[in-house]
This record gives sequence, structure tokens and C-alpha cells, in this order.
Amino acid sequence: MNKQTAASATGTSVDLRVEMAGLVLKNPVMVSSGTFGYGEEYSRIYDINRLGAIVAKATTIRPKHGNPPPRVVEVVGGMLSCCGQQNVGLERFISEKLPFIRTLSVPFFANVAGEIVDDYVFIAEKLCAAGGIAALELNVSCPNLQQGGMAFGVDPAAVKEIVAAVKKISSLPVVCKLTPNVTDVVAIARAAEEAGADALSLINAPLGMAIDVETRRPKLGNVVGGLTGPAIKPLALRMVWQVAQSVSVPVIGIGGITTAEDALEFIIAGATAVQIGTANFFRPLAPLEIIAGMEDYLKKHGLDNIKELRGSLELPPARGGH
Amino acid sequence: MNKQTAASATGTSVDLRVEMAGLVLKNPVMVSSGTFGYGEEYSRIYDINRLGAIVAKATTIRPKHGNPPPRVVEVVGGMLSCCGQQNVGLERFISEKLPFIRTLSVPFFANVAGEIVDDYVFIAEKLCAAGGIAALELNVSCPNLQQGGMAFGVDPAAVKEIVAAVKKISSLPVVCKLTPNVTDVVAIARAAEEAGADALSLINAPLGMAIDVETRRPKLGNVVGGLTGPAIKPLALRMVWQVAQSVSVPVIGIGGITTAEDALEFIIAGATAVQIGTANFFRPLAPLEIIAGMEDYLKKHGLDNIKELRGSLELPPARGGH
Amino acid sequence: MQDIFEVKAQVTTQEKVGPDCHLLQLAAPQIAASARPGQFVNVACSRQYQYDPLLRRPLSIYRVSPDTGIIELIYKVRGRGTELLAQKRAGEIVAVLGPLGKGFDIHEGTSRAILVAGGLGVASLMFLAQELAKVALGKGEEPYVHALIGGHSAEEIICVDDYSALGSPVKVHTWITRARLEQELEKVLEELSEQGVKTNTCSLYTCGPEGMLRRLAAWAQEHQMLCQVSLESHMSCGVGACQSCICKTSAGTGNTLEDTWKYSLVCRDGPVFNAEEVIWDE
Amino acid sequence: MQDIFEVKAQVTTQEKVGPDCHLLQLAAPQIAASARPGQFVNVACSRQYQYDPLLRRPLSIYRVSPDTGIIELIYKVRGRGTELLAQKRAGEIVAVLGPLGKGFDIHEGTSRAILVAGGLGVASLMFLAQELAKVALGKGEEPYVHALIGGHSAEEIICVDDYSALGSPVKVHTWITRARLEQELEKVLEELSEQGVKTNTCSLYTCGPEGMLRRLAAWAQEHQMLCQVSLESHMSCGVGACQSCICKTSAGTGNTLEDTWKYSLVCRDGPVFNAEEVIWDE
Ligand SMILES: Cc1cc2nc3c(=O)[nH]c(=O)nc-3n(C[C@H](O)[C@H](O)[C@H](O)COP(=O)(O)OP(=O)(O)OC[C@H]3O[C@@H](n4cnc5c(N)ncnc54)[C@H](O)[C@@H]3O)c2cc1C
Ligand SMILES: Cc1cc2nc3c(=O)[nH]c(=O)nc-3n(C[C@H](O)[C@H](O)[C@H](O)COP(=O)(O)OP(=O)(O)OC[C@H]3O[C@@H](n4cnc5c(N)ncnc54)[C@H](O)[C@@H]3O)c2cc1C
Ligand SMILES: Cc1cc2nc3c(=O)[nH]c(=O)nc-3n(C[C@H](O)[C@H](O)[C@H](O)COP(=O)(O)O)c2cc1C
Ligand SMILES: Cc1cc2nc3c(=O)[nH]c(=O)nc-3n(C[C@H](O)[C@H](O)[C@H](O)COP(=O)(O)O)c2cc1C
Ligand code: FES
Ligand code: FES
Repeated sequence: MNKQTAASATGTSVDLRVEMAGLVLKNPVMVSSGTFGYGEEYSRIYDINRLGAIVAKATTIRPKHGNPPPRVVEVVGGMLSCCGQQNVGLERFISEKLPFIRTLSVPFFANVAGEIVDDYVFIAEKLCAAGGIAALELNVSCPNLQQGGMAFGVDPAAVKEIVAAVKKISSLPVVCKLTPNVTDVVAIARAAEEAGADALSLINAPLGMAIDVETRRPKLGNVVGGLTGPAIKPLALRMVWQVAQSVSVPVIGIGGITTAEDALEFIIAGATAVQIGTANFFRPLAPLEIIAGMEDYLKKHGLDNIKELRGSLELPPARGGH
Repeated sequence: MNKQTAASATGTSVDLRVEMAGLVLKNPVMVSSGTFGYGEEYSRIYDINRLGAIVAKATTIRPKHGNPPPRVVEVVGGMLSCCGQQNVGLERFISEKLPFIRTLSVPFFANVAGEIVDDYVFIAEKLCAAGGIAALELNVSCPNLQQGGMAFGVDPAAVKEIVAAVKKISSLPVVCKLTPNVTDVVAIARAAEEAGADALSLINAPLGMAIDVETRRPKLGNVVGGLTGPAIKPLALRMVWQVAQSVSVPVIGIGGITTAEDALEFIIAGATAVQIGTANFFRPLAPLEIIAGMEDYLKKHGLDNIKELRGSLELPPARGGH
Repeated sequence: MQDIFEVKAQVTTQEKVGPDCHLLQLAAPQIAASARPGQFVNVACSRQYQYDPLLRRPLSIYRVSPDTGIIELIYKVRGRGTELLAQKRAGEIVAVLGPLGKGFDIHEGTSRAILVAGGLGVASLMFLAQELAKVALGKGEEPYVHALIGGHSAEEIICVDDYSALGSPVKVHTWITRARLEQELEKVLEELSEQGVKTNTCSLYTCGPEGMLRRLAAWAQEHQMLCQVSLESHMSCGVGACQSCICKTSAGTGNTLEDTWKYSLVCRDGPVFNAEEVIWDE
Repeated sequence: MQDIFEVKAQVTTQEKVGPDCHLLQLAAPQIAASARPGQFVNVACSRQYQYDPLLRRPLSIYRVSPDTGIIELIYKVRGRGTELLAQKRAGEIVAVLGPLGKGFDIHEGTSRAILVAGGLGVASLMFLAQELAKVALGKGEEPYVHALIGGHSAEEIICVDDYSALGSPVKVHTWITRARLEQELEKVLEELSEQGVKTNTCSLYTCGPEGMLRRLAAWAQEHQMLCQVSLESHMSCGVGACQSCICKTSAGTGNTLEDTWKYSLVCRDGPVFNAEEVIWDE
């Protein structure tokens, strides 16, 4: 088997381990839900056990066709996509995907999506029972069918309800993944923390749109889709920084991360770990390059441990000139 | 005086005029607040009377130093900036800037910013009295000092209050400029419309952040800043589309518009006019190129009038495959 | 599963082969050694850490030379990505991921193979023609492969010489316009029937515009030929992870959606599909 | 106000003039005809409608030739923008906006001009040296301009030949390190005092790292010299519209903030400032 390695030599002197939600990750570099399949695909390119953790594509109770094409359109600095949670459904996830996942030595997170609170609870119960999963990431960006279709994730009360309900039955750590399409991400983060979330991950994709001016039709089959990639990094970093200051559970930074420098920005802003998403598509070895780049950075700055960097942002003195 | 013209020949057969808030603009291409100074700067490059309208830098009651440097940082597909509304203040705006503005034959909008509702009313009254201004654009993205510092623009009630208060005293049309940093932009838009806004403009800049990993300091003097440029176009377009469907007043689309195609996307989504912001910085002739490109598009598609395009988005048939 | 390689490949040649069409040769030994006809690579057109355009571009593997480690691509300059690609000069580095996807099935039992390429479809069928020519070495005198190469106009018919150079097992036909293609196909049928070859022992392989594929699929079914089509779709990852590149196919067994159809991934389940699996958009 | 031109300028020459330093010649007749020493242009490094990097890069006008319509820039390859710029070849088009900013004041009454360039500071002072050399034609025998050109290392001292080529009105001195610069300045002072020139009739012009500018401003004040400094700041528009490029200056008259300082715009109020206006960061 071909296991490509990142360019940079990886010495042994620095410690990239991070603890999160009762787990120890060998490094803070995870890959994000929906951008890494179930790991099989990328295991054809490199040894995915070198990652900090892997998050699976969203699992819903029933299998889903997902949205009609086109599902992806390139935009400046990013892409819009609307896969509509095409997935094999809970049953086949357990019967077809878990066996491969159990062969891995890397923590594997399931990503749970539903339309009513009970969906989350149902899936969580089955996954806890199935074994092979390290943690649950709750995708609360889905439309809340009980509340008129606005996403669960924009309403602190709904987020609280989902997280509390899942925590009650879950034997696995629970990560709540936050949507950026909100006025006050900190309020949502606090609601999730109060409900017992073991960690928070953010951001999911901001909603965007593109139009083909020749046909005057939306460029996406689903009209709107998630904006991801480098274009959203500044937005994501701002939200991670705000949340990390306001909660005491670990925060996982997500959004446009492509280079080690990007990842380090999130850690300096207070993230415990990061997830790589869209970069997997255009730089398939990005996660390995980021791990290597983090090691190089720590060495260069005389740090032994990635934890020393977490939340080390130095703010300017009180601002003059107003 | 050197008046450069856009590359493309501009025939006379198509009609780019649009009506908005009681004004007739000779074309739908405006330039946005804070990106065009008071017009003087760009009048050294081309004949700014060719624009549809110009929006001035925000005016506050008192002059402001603005934020400490660095005020700008380049990011993928855009930039972050935090000028902190450096401006000469209302009095000098009237005495120093209006005389030049009055020499122009292009409608000139003032952009009004305040910290309490009375600020908006005070500035609006003085500007209405001063003469030379075609309309007021209310910048409600500023921190609301009466309500703990969250921006006015994230709260429908606060937006309603400002717009209603200004409408009450204003002899000029009032445009309310919406911030994208909200869960439900439609709710804010409706509040502004109900309060009597003559038009809505959106989006102002999403809040972002960038960190220098070498110094572990924010790259902006103000820590966070507005993300602008092509990177935000998909987000802006989605919001404009949502709002245009939900209100009956004209909508002005803003966000990352750089080419005629970009501008046409907003018009097809339902905008009556557009504002060019960051593109002025990296493509100084962008507004003229966009006007020319719109004419070419109309001719190519056998349309006489830009209005035929407004809101002409064709949605896909009810979606199968769910 | 076949390994996939991320190669920082050096450009060895870049040359024009038709209107806006370029041949790019890249040193990518691992890909050259393992690629199969019909597979593709995902090519980074912008430089490393340059983000415009962001996504890679899928391009078919035109030909490989396992000895020299060279892979060849033929592409048409259309938009931002291919424009940048066309500027790469010998010695520059281009990141390519591959080999990707499921290629053509070569049915050893087939008595004749008919290849129909429309426009850039030649890019995906050349490698196949080469492999089929090898298969043909053990077979009879008549040409084993009929390659029908066409385009919108005479000058858009490219790569004919490369096909011809494959020698006697391959007979090259060219066509412009749909009517002409149908005539050419009829001529091939006549020739086959003169040779006593039954159409249901032939295989049809095709790559080109969707309308053409669809008509050929129907034509092949009419003649009971095995038919494989190579599809295109907008992609991002190229490896089956992002689910961007869907096409409708018949559901097959094990479908838990209780539907007659499912979305397959062009990048992983294709780009080559058996024609009868594909559900064409109405 | 001076007109500003957006020019799609053709590259006539691109050549290396030092470690990572390039000379770029562009055909930009309107800019060549109207630029003044100390002004700059805002250069689009990416191709049209290519958005990475997005913003233009400010570069000083090194020299102009109104006859041929050529402007020259000297720049150091640092990041994304200048890397792309360095790849432009003769014949390619680069969009440039200029001339921008307020240049150096040439005080006709000055008896000697001292120019101190640190690193790429040479780029902004050459044009000035050229103009001063013209002014000097009417003056006495001694060199009118003392150009002190320096850098971190010997090889980083660039463009010396161009300065020398200005002939007898210009005397070129070079320096490495701060200590050496101070020695050179002392030598110039000695020379001037031998010639009976009072320092308060001299003007000091300088461009380079901020620390250097600041020390020279203090030194000039000590010797009662007129002193102008050319500042840098991160820019976006380059024309005074975006208010990105601020520096602190003394408030002057008409300040309605009732403060002792204000933010000036480096792109419009500068990049050249009278040293005594500048409020240096502590
Ligand atoms: C499996 C496969 C094999 C292909 N093989 C070849 C080949 O050998 N030679 C060749 O010339 N072309 C081939 N194509 C089409 C080629 O990928 C597109 O022409 C190319 O991506 C256009 O990129 P651009 O930057 O020029 O255009 P842009 O318009 O800038 O592309 C914008 C976006 O659309 C996508 N896109 C545009 N057109 C297509 C298309 N037809 N199919 C898929 N995505 C598209 C791009 O990947 C990108 O994401 C193949 C496509 C696929 C899916
Ligand atoms: C008025 C003026 C004149 C200048 N003249 C010259 C010159 O003649 N020759 C020369 O080599 N350099 C000059 N500089 C500096 C030059 O602009 C920067 O080196 C250049 O912008 C770096 O771009 P980059 O893409 O290589 O670096 P990047 O690191 O990619 O730049 C990132 C961002 O930072 C900005 N930036 C980075 N460094 C500087 C800097 N020192 N000053 C201002 N902005 C910066 C860029 O414009 C860009 O927005 C001048 C700067 C100013 C303000
Ligand atoms: C194609 C695609 C599919 C995605 N699917 C999911 C999903 O199933 N569940 C989820 O929580 N997030 C999903 N996401 C969001 C990503 O996990 C991530 O939050 C987002 O892409 C931002 O990170 P990035 O900019 O690094 O891509 C998806 C993103 C993409 C691009
Ligand atoms: C440097 C800068 C200053 C701005 N100042 C203001 C302002 O004073 N008032 C305001 O309403 N918007 C201001 N904006 C926001 C713009 O008007 C516009 O809404 C935003 O930049 C999005 O458009 P763009 O992506 O085309 O730049 C400013 C934007 C920039 C980049
Ligand atoms: S391109 Fe990602 S699944 Fe096919
Ligand atoms: S760069 Fe825009 S004001 Fe100076």
C-alpha cells in the first residue's frame, strides 16, 4: 500500500497531543464531516491513521438521495455545495461503514443529523450501541421540522434541547457543531455548553448562492448552498475566538483551514483542535502538511507542546484615538 | 481634465435607468460607502458623473480619528478592514465636502452613523437642511450604546426605531443599510420596511479576524474588522435574494461585486441597483466596466431595459430525489 | 482498492494540438505505472497556495508511458483553470492526483470494438484504443477497433494521427455533425455484416457530449451491443468524498431507498458507466 | 488636483538587479509625463479577473522617461504579489494606477541635498536625485547631492551605478549597518563644513526602514536641516478613499478633534512627509 508522507521531516521532540472530551488525539488535526467520506477514499492516498481524528459524513436515520445536481460551484476563494446529506442511512452506516472504521487506529467521530429532536436521540443510541465510534458530533444546521424549518442551530433553546437529550442517553462524548448563520454565536455556544456538550466545533458553512446570468438560473440544484474554503476563514476565526473566550469546554476550529499557519491562527485564538474540510479537495495532503508545519512551528518558536499556544493571542493595549 | 472611458463601446439603444426611492438613477451602478471617499479622489481618475449614484463615507456627529493601524489586511478573495469611521464629522462634511458634491450631476447619498437613535435624527436633520444630498443611507451596523454595544442592525426593534425616527423628520428618501451578521436578515428587512424605509441596501461587511502567527497578535489594530470583496459575494447574493422576495421596497445589492456578471446576478436575484465597494480599490474602473458590461449583456440578450431583468431568476421545478 | 497518488509532476512538454487544445506531458511515474484506460487525474491549475481558481480540474489520461513515467493529457482551454494550465512551461511543477475513477472494461470476448469520440472525447478513448490494439494482436486480419472521431468542425477533429499510428488493428473514421456520424456508423455496420460479424458480439465505447452519448446508447441497445459511456460532471475532490459529481443510475441491488434510481458518483463509480445503468435526464 | 491614470501598461523589460530585486519597465506614457519624484503607482500583480492576490501593490516610481513613455520600478520579491510580478515577461500587460501621492519638495534655495536610502529606499530617491541633478546644473562645482545608499549587506546595496551615472552633481556614498551610516554622515558634514556650507541650508531626504527614518529625522533636526521622509503603510486603494494607510501626524490647523495629533493618509497626504510633522510610534 502506498502511504505518502508529508514533505517536512517530523522530528520527535514536540508534543502535538491534545485532550478533548475525554479523548486523547495524537495531534489537533482532524478532518471535517462531509469532506472525507468515511475515510476509505483518502486511505487510498495516505495513511489516515496519522490524523488527529476523522469525522464521518452526516448520518441520518434513513438513506437519502440528497439534492439534485449541480451540487457544487466554484466561487472566489471557495466553493458552494449542497449535497443535501446524501448518505447511506444509519443501518448501512453500521453494517457497511463501521467494519472499516473499526480497523482504524484513529478516533472516528460520527456526525449526526435529524429533522426532529428524536432523530438525534435515536441515531445516537444506535451508534453508542454499535461500537467503533469515538464521539458524536451533532450537526444542528439541519432544518428543524418541528419549528417551521429554520435550522435548529440558530435557536439556543433548540440547541439546548438536542444536546441535553443526546447527552442523557449517550455513552460517547458529544460535540455540538455550530452554524455561523446566526447573530450571536456565543449565545448558541453557551446553550450547548450548559446542556452538557463535551466540546463545540465551528463553523459549519455560511449559506450562499450563485446565479448563471446566461440561463438566469441558480448555479446549484438546491438554489442555495454552503460556502466553504479559504473565503470563510476570517469569519470562522472571529467566531472561534469569540466562543473560545466564552465557554470552558474545548473548541474545535473549522473553516477554510488550508495551511499550518491557518491552523495555528485558530489555536492561538483558543481552539483545542481544528478540522480540515474543503482543503482536502484541492490539496489532498493538506492535513499531513499541516501536522508537519505545526511541528516545525513549535520547534522554531522553542515550544515543546502545542498546548502552550492555545489561546495565546495577545491583544493590543486599550485602544487610543477614538 | 482626464476622463478615462471604459473599454467597451456604449451604444444608446438600451435603457439602464432605474427608479428608486423617488430618484431616477441613470444606471443601477452605485459606489458604496467608505470605498469612494467623497468622490473627489476618484474624480481624478474618471468622470464620476457617469455613475448611477455615489454614497459618501459614514458621517458621524463629531469628527473621529478612527481605529489605530493596521487597518487593512488582505485575505483570500477579500480584505479585512477596520477604519472605525474615521471622518471629518458632520460640520466639516457640510462645510468642506458638500460644496464639491453640489458641483456633481450624480445623485449623492450621505451615509449616517450614530451611537444612539438621536444621533441619526440629528445628522439627518442637518443634512436635509444643508442641501446637495439626494438621499440618506442609514448605517445601522454601528454599536448601539443604549443597548449594551451590540449593533443596532441585529435587532429588528432597534432598526425600526431608527428608521421611523429618521423618516419622521427627513425630507430626503431614506435607505436602510443592513448588516449580514444576523440570523434572519429578512426579519430586519421587514422591520425597516415597516418603519418606512424607501429602500434597503445590503450587505454591509461580515465581521472577520486574522492573526499573525509569528507575533501572535491580531493583524488588525481593532482585532476584528469587516470582510469585504469577492469572498463575500455568495453570502450577499443569498441575502439579497431572500430580502428581495420578502419586501416590496427597492433593494440595493452590495457585496464583492467586481464584474458586470456579478452585478447582473444581483439584479436577476431582485436588486434594483448595486453598489461597488472593494472592487474600486483593486479595479478602479470597475464601475464603468460594469455599466458597459450591463449594456452589452442587454443587447446580447435582446433586452431593451434593465428592469426586465430584475427578479427574473428562474427556480428549478419542485425538487425530486429527497 | 487501487492506490491513488498525489504527484508533484514536472511538465516535460506543453504543445498545441488543435484550436485551443493542448497536449500536456507530465512526469508522474506512479500514475503512469498504474493507470487504466478511461481513468482521469485531478489537476491543480494554480500554483501551490494560490487560490484562484481553487478547485482542481478533472482531465482524462490520454496516454501513459510506464517506461518513461510520463502521462499525457489533452485538454481544451475553456475557463480560469485551463487558461492557467496552458501557461505552464516545461520544467514547471503541476500537482496531479490519480489515477482516479473506474475506467473502461475490456471484454476479451468481443469481436469488434467501436469507439466514438466527440470533441475532447478523444482524450479519454486514446488509451483505450491503445490497449484494445494490444488485445487485437492475437485476433484476425480485419481491424479490431473502429475509431470514429468527430467534432463540430473539421479543425476541431484532433488527435487523428495518434489513433492512426496504432496501426492495422485500428481503423480511423472521422465525422462532422450528427448526420455524418450516423452515416459512418451505418458504414461500419455494413462492413461488419460483410465480414459476418454479429453486432451483439461488438462493444461500443463512447465519450463526448451527453446528447451524443445518449443517442449512441440507444443505438447500441438497438443492435444489442455492449455499450460503455464516459460521463462528465462538475467535481471537487475527484475521489468520492464530496458527493458533488452525481449522475442518476438505476438502483441495482442493495438499494435501501426503495427507489428505482440512485445517485452514483461520476468520479468514483464512473466516469465510465455501462450505458444501460445510466438514467438520462429528460 | 493632478490627474490619475489607470494604464494597461505593457512590460518592456524585467530584469534582476540584486538579490530578489527586479527592475520593471512599463509603457505608461501618461504616468511618465506627469509623475514627480517620490510618487508611486499601485500595481496589479495578478492577471485581470484573477483574484489572488486581490489588492494592488504600491511601488515607488524609480525613474521615468517622458520621451519614450516608460516608467521604471525597482522592487523586492517578498510575498504573493511581488512573486507574481516577477514572472511577468516583456509584452505582458500590467495594470498600474498613478501617479499617486505627494512627492518630495525640491527647495530651490537649498545649498546641498543629502539623500539617505536604506534597502529598497533607493527606489523612491532615484527620481529625486535625477531632478536634483538638473537643479544643480546652475549651481557651483561641488557635488550638490550626497546620496548615501545602504543596506543590510554589501550585495543588498543596489542601483549604485544608476546614481553614479548622474555625474558630477551627485556624489555617491555607500554604507552597511547603522554605525557606518553615521560615519558617512559625519564625513559629509565635514566635507560641507570644509566647503563652508551651513547645515541649515541643506535638505535631507530619506526613504527606508522606519527606525532609520526616525533617527535621521532627529539628526536633521539637530543640524537644523529641512528633512523629508518617505513612509510606507499597508494600502488598498492608493488614492485616499479607503483610509487604510494611516500614520500619526501633528494636527496642524483646522483640526476639529481638539487633539494634538491626527491620522494622515500615507497614500494621499504622503508618502512624503516633512519629518517634523510625523509622530513616530513609541
Ligand atoms: C472525468 C472527466 C474527464 C475529463 N477529461 C477531459 C479531458 O481529457 N480534456 C478536456 O479538455 N476536458 C476534460 N474534462 C472536462 C474538463 O474537466 C473541463 O473542461 C474543465 O474542468 C474546465 O475547467 P476551466 O477552468 O477551463 O473552466 P471553468 O469554467 O473555469 O470551470 C469552472 C468549474 O466548472 C467545472 N467544469 C467546467 N466544465 C466542466 C465539465 N465539462 N466537466 C466537469 N467540470 C467542469 C470546473 O472543474 C470548475 O470547477 C473532463 C471532465 C471530467 C469530469
Ligand atoms: C508608497 C510605497 C512605496 C513603496 N515602494 C516600494 C518600492 O519601490 N520597491 C519595493 O520593493 N517596495 C516598495 N514598497 C513596499 C511594497 O509595497 C511591499 O513590499 C509589497 O506590497 C509587498 O507585497 P508582496 O505581495 O510581496 O507581499 P505580501 O506579504 O504578500 O503582502 C501582503 C500585503 O501586505 C502589504 N504589504 C506588505 N509589505 C508592505 C510594505 N512594506 N508596505 C506596504 N504594504 C505592504 C501588501 O501591499 C499586501 O496588501 C512601497 C510601499 C509603499 C507604501
Ligand atoms: C461537500 C461538503 C459536505 C459537507 N457535509 C457536511 C455534513 O454532512 N455534516 C456537517 O456537519 N458538515 C458538513 N460540511 C461542512 C464541513 O464539515 C465544514 O464545516 C465546512 O466545510 C467548513 O470548513 P472548510 O471551509 O474547511 O470546508 C460539508 C462541507 C462540504 C464542503
Ligand atoms: C474600507 C471600507 C470602509 C467602509 N466604510 C463604510 C462606512 O463608512 N459605512 C458603511 O455603511 N459601509 C462601509 N463599508 C462597507 C461597504 O460600503 C460595503 O457594504 C462592503 O464593503 C461590502 O461591499 P464590497 O464587498 O463590494 O466591498 C466600508 C467598507 C470598506 C472596505
Ligand atoms: S468529485 Fe467528490 S465525490 Fe466525486
Ligand atoms: S490606501 Fe486607501 S486611503 Fe490610502
